[in-house]
Amino acid sequence: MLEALLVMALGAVLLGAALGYAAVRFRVEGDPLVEKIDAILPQTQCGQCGFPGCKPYAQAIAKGEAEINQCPPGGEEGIHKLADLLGREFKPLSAEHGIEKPKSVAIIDEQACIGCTLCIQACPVDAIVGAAKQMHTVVAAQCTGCELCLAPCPVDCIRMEPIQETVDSWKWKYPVIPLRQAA
Amino acid sequence: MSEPVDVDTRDSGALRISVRTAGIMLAFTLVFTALMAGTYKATAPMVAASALAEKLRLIGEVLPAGSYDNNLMADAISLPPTKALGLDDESRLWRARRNGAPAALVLEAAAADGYSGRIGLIVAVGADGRLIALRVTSHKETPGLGDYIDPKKDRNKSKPWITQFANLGFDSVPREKWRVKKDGGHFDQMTGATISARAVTNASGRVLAWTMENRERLFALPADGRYEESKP
Amino acid sequence: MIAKLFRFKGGVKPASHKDESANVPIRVAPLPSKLVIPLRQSARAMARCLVQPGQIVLKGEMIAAAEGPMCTVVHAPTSGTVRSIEPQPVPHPSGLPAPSIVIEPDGEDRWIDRKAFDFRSATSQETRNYLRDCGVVGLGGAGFPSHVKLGPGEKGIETLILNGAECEPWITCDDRLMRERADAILAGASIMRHITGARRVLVGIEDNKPQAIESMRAAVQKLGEPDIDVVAIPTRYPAGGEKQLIRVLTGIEIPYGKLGTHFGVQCFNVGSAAAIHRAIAHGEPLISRVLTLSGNMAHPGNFEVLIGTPVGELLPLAEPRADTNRYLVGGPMMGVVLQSLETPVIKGTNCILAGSPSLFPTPPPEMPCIRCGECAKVCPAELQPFEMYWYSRARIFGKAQEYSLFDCIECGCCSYVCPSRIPLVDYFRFAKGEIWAREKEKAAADLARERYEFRLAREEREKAEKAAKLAAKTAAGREKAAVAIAVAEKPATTPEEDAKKAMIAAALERAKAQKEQAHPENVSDLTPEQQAEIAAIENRRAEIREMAKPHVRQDD
Amino acid sequence: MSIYKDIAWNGLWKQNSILAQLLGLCPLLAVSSTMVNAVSLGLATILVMMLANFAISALRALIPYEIRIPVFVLIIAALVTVVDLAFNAFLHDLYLVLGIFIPLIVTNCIVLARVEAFAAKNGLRASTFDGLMMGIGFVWVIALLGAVREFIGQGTVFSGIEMIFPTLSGIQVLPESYPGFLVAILPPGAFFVLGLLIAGRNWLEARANQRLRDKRLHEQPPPAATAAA
Amino acid sequence: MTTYLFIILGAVLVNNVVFVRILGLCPFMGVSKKLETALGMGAATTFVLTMACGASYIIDRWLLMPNQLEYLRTLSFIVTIAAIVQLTELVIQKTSPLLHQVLGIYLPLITTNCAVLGIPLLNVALRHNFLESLLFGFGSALGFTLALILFAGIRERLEAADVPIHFRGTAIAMITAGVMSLAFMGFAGLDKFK
Amino acid sequence: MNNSPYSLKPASVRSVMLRVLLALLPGIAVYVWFFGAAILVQIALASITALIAEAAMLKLRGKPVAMFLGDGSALVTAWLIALTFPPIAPWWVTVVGVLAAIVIAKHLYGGLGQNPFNPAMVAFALMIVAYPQLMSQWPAVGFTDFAPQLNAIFGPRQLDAITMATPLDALRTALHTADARATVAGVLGSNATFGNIGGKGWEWIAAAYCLGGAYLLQQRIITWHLPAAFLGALLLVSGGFSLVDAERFAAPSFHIFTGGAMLAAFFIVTDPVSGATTPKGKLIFAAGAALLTWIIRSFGAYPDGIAFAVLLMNIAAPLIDIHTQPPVFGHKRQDGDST
Ligand SMILES: Cc1cc2nc3c(=O)[nH]c(=O)nc-3n(C[C@H](O)[C@H](O)[C@H](O)COP(=O)(O)O)c2cc1C
Ligand SMILES: Cc1cc2nc3c(=O)[nH]c(=O)nc-3n(C[C@H](O)[C@H](O)[C@H](O)COP(=O)(O)O)c2cc1C
Ligand SMILES: Cc1cc2nc3c(=O)[nH]c(=O)nc-3n(C[C@H](O)[C@H](O)[C@H](O)COP(=O)(O)O)c2cc1C
Ligand SMILES: Cc1cc2nc3c(=O)[nH]c(=O)nc-3n(C[C@H](O)[C@H](O)[C@H](O)CO)c2cc1C
Ligand code: SF4
Ligand code: SF4
Ligand code: SF4
Ligand code: SF4
Ligand code: FES
Repeated sequence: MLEALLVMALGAVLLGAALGYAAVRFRVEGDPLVEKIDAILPQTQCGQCGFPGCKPYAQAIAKGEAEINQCPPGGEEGIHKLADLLGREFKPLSAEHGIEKPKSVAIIDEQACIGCTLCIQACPVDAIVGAAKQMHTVVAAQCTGCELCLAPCPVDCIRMEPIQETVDSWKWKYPVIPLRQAA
Repeated sequence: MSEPVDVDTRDSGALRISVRTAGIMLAFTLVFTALMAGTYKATAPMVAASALAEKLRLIGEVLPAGSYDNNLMADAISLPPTKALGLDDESRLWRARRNGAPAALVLEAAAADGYSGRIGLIVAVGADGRLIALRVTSHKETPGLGDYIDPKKDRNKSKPWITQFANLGFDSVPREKWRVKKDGGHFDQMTGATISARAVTNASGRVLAWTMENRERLFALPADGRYEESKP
Repeated sequence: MIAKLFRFKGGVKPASHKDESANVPIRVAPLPSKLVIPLRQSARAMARCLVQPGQIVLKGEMIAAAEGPMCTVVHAPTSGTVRSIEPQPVPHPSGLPAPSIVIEPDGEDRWIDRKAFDFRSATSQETRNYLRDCGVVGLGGAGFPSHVKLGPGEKGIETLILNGAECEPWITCDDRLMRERADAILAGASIMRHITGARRVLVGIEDNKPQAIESMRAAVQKLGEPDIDVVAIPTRYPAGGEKQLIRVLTGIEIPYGKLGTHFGVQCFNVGSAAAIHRAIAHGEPLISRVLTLSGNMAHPGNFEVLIGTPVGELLPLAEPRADTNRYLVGGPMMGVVLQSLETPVIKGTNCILAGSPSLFPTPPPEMPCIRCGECAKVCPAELQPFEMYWYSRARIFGKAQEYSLFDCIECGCCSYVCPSRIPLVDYFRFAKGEIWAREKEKAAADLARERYEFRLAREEREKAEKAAKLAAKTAAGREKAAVAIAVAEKPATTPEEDAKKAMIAAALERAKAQKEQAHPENVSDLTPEQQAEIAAIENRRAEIREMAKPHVRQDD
Repeated sequence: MSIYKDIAWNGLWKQNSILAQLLGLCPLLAVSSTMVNAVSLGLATILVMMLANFAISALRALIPYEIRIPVFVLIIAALVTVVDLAFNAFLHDLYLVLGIFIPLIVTNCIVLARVEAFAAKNGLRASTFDGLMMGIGFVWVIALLGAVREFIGQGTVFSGIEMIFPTLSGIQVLPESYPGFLVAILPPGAFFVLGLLIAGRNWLEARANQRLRDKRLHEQPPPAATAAA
Repeated sequence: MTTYLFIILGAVLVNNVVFVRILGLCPFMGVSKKLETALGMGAATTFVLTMACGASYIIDRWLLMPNQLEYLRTLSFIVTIAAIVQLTELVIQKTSPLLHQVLGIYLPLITTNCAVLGIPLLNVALRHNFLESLLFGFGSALGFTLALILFAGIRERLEAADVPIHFRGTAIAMITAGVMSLAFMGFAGLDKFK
Repeated sequence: MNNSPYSLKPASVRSVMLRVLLALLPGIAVYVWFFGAAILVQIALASITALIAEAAMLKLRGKPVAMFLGDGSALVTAWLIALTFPPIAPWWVTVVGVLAAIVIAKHLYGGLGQNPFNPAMVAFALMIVAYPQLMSQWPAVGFTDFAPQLNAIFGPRQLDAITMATPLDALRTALHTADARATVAGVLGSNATFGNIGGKGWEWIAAAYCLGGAYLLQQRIITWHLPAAFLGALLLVSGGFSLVDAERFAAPSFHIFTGGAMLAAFFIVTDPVSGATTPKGKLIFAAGAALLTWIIRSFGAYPDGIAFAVLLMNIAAPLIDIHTQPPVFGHKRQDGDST
């Protein structure tokens, strides 16, 4: 019994000391994971995920506090990428947080706009230009389609329009209608 | 330049933390090792007893308990590695006596030529030169094919294959007939798995022959003695 | 000099079907009732329209100007009236309309003044600019601006290759052109040689066109320039592919992402050479081309057609048969289905094929790939199409790219031989499109992130500024405070980080400056009253922002 | 109460160590050739998991982060050795069958995984309960696996039960002439049957999910986008 | 010399840890989705397992056997292994954050890779000497790595296969592992020649 | 409507598979000559089972049954299973084997073209592990009586009279178990029924398979790489060892002309779906299969190692492919400067 204690005590002291030392010596700061997750998120900044923006959501995922299927603009594709990155299982988009919609941009009805600037303040990416009491316009190329400007508009003059396909943005479609999957 | 200072604080911190973690680790280790060692001490007799019981159970399978009256465990000798028995290691041999007279020998043996390697056996040979019984203690024969040599796996529960050796000696089955039928001998085998049967049969024949030859010397050795091959 | 021929791996030999249209001389197509000229004539860029509806234009008059280095000028193919400028169907697989100028010919075909261009006394840059102004783009199919291709590139051009291979079945326009206008082609080649300073010129022609080879050889003799060789190459699709032809004639393999000029070679279609000759020698911009009408037609042949002629008006010339169910623009291996008979001929249109169910049957449904490797055997790019297909089909594009998806030239050989009838090329086009779209999305996301972070920084700064303003109520004090706060916020950092931060800060400043510049555009012509009002609103806005902030924060 | 319901549901199904987390596979596959072996090992595992969760939850405040893993492992190992010795002393036949797998409970990933993921963060009662439920989750899967393999492999159930209850004996379900299907008892069979079990779970989950979705769709029209405050 | 070769070959192929000894399955299933991660995990395990075999031999021969403390084997081995793993983890975390992130939760779980304890215990049972122990550990780890990367190669391809929906992911991976272990049964009987 | 290309070469999966079946016919004919007509019963049994299983799985998975059933791939699998199993195996052994091949090895992976393992070889390995005895009982060569064979397949088995260990099995049993004095010559030479090359009968069957293989080569359904590498590697390794110790290692001619070697060389390692696909990969794949076959034949517990060897190489095939990708056009030599 005594030998047992002695032998184990010897081991314990050695290992404990080594580990304690290593833990300090090799400490790393920062978390590159958040950046990687953020790079996958679509940066729509819409808050549908339940966080105030893409970055906070990324932080929450990295900490394991959020599921990977809460970002509707990212869609299935985004979830696949997150699952790949994090080694988690893919799961379908959580319906609680919304559904995947075609990409849209905001359009301001220029007749109705009263120039209140509320939409400017709501837009997370400064995609609306104009000045007070002036008609406002959305810079379509910068609009992420987050819909955050819709609610604040007092005269409801902003609507979302799906982005039209042109010869430039056209893509070849998936070649065949896939055969029906087994249930 | 803050670099060197930084390293310094780190190192002294590391030392402190090392000591602390080592201390905690030590504490935990002592407590749990004590717990374990205590259990070990407490169960040791029972563990030893069950190991003994296991041995006795095996022996009991080949040698009926009522057929002897001495303490088998006390009346054992050790065997050196013996080719005839297929043994590469030291082993034990137990001697059963009845009213002081030799009754039987119980020994371990092996057949090296099983289908998938070594087949371990335990054999009891009566003082009259008959094989009382034998059992397979370990084997790697193909499950479902060659493993019928182990009565636990034998599908024929009423008369397992291995029981056909019981109470046979060279007087009833001559040495040259101590083979499987396929080789022109006396013993049955399972078609499709002759090799396993052949290995066991041949090994038992060798064991029997060896014991017949050495039986007097084996019984004569003092308890805890050591048998040495008598080479001319 | 007898050129040593090289081999390219892979390739297929579909039935050639050249005889149907090759034996009739080129005829000039009649003037159509309208001309539709897409503003995008050179594959890479859209020209800027210069005319207005109702305007009268002459034949060869510039109607759209070049924008940017990749663009070429667009000309009116005949004299007439501009009817409209509106989206019209164009020969594009999407079938989507694109902005075009519609001209109603007046039937007089009045030319503008035409003047030959003295390229011998001009610098090569000037000649190339002239070609751009003549709207010369490649007639081989891709429609790449020739003036760009004639530039010196990295290493200059040592070998000039004329592509007369015409490897696609059915098409014979280059064949006829070489038989009938070999002199013009060679004159063009000689001009190109002058521009680029190429040492030698090789003309590659598939050996199933003996008359064309004959005629070109004769013309070479006549021209009498040294180091021009007409080389007969084995007939195998896609020997006319630029990379394959260069490989066969010179042994050089041009990888994906590299241009011919990296290796000192450049390849032009024979038609392009003829067009260059026409532009230089006669001062005629590129407003017509020769194209083949063939397939399920009673009288197939080649026609000189004005750019912009609606296909529907051409077809009667060759009399499609009754069971024609669709038309293809281009050959059967690489062409696209014509979506509407209104679609005009553009500079890259080399063939209109009439298809019938028996000629080009709809393939049976696709079976799974059995990895038989046929496709890999015939792939001229030496790819493993089935691996690319395997991952493209499952939308695992990264893996598809690992198998060199982008090296695929979409020649269609793999689809041609696949026993499982898999439309492999379609999968590759799909995968490429998705990858590009994803890159675009990624760029958009990065932009959005940058703008969002900029906005956060600005809000932060504005808050700081406001605080500073409260403290020191002068404009100068405000500036300083902002800087001080910005500095105080940063902990000590390495010089490297500082540099980076400085760069970012500079970028943000620039962005801000741009934004501020943009602002006045919206508000430039305002009255002082209005401006005062704006200032007031700005203040109010700042206050609202302050008020709104806690709400936002509480949300999370 | 609902936290206990959660724990139970997680252990038994949702986070089931094997079907969902794929942990603890080695003993699972190696010892499940008969149902009796499987259940015995499972019971030993439950015991260890409860003890370990209990001990670590109790001591969690004392364990520094840097050496948590060695300490956890130390505690688990000590407990396992205790169980091992106990088996050896009191259930010797079974001990012979389960062989090296009792010491290997130490490295059964679930034990450490649960200790880290749950016991190190939760209270005594919840942790012990979690150990129990995770253990039961392990047991029912391993028992099912054992039963299927034994049945396919040799047409019996409960064979070997005499090792634990000498008065009972296994049941030959299929006729004696059933030739057996040896592969089922060998390692490949273990993988195959477990693969089928997991597919079965996927099927059940997918069905439940579909139902939930249908219900959601009926209940509330498309969820409105969360607007700014 | 040849005995050493046979030890390694035997451990890699004939008695492959994963397919024949059925050890180390959790990381085998968990870290085999991608070839890269599989390789990383294999390398880490190889390092740890070889070290563990060496360390456990020393502990066993110098500390436990002389003092008749065999019953402490499991305890002392596993604690040592845990410490080795944690040291490795800390070092990797510092030197190669990418690898660390990729190996994620599985690095600490090397401790609970049964093989890491099972192989040292087998070393004791097989009465290997120091060199043999090291080689056996190394060979077993190679066998593990081999199994892992072969499996990952197949899984990467399977990712794109039209597998029936309920079998996607782990279910078909299990079945694949089953066929693989069936294939490795072909080596049965070869260990006679060790 | 489809996209380009619009004209396609006439070819189909069905015609490929039918030609493979055609190529098997000579081998089957010779087989019947030496071992009796039982094999025809087995082929029929396997084919029917395969088609039923295939149809059922297609239906379950919601695929168009008629289109896929006609592709003939299930028949190729079925025939190969029948040809590799003993002709007098009980009917249920064949049926279970085919079911395992079609259901587990093929359709669980997504059906035609997606299976990473050779279905026929999965069936063989599974059944020989499960029923080693039934799977190694072959009728004696020349014993072609139909009635007892049929009885063996469908009825109560009375086999001793008609079975005989195959040359491989006999060799393995003698060399690697009891008898330390056994030699190759002793085993193969002592038994009058074993021919001089691969065992009487076996060598002719092998030759007929070789003929079928030549047809496949001529039809460009298989490339030379696989058979050449397989036979070449088998020749080399067995030749080398039998030179060193002819008493314990059989001659290369024996290895090539016995068991399933020739069938494997032309019909099994050539399975395009589960094998390596690059030219270099094919060489490695087939040579590896040959090497493993020889190792398992010479040292392993199972009499013929082809199924295991092929499965083992199937496992390695994805990695082999990844590491033997041929260079892409333009990325060969000159490409030092970028990407
Ligand atoms: C990163 C990634 C993204 C994917 N995205 C999609 C997707 O957006 N839509 C989809 O149907 N399948 C997607 N897949 C593929 C699916 O997992 C699955 O393989 C595919 O849907 C099967 O297609 P099938 O139903 O035509 O057989 C994706 C796979 C990966 C790895
Ligand atoms: C995979 C396999 C495993 C075998 N296992 C055994 C076995 O464990 N024991 C045995 O005696 N024969 C076994 N055999 C059978 C032997 O190879 C040999 O055929 C048989 O022992 C000869 O017996 P017979 O003469 O009664 O047919 C096995 C055969 C195979 C193919
Ligand atoms: C598969 C394939 C086949 C082609 N065949 C021809 C051809 O037969 N003749 C031709 O002039 N261009 C052909 N091209 C286009 C050439 O690659 C190249 O774009 C053209 O010769 C460049 O000349 P241009 O700029 O004058 O058009 C083909 C391209 C591809 C991808
Ligand atoms: C040349 C050739 C060889 C084949 N060999 C096999 C084989 O060995 N085993 C098999 O199950 N199928 C074989 N097939 C059929 C087919 O590829 C197989 O059913 C697929 O593996 C099923 O996806 C072969 C097909 C061809 C064309
Ligand atoms: S839902 Fe997606 S896009 Fe919207 S804020 Fe969250 S992460 Fe960003
Ligand atoms: S304009 Fe509206 S929809 Fe577009 S980004 Fe700004 S707030 Fe979002
Ligand atoms: S030709 Fe078709 S079936 Fe053959 S490998 Fe290529 S894609 Fe697959
Ligand atoms: S289309 Fe692409 S992949 Fe197919 S043969 Fe042509 S180059 Fe190769
Ligand atoms: S139980 Fe063995 S590795 Fe997890």
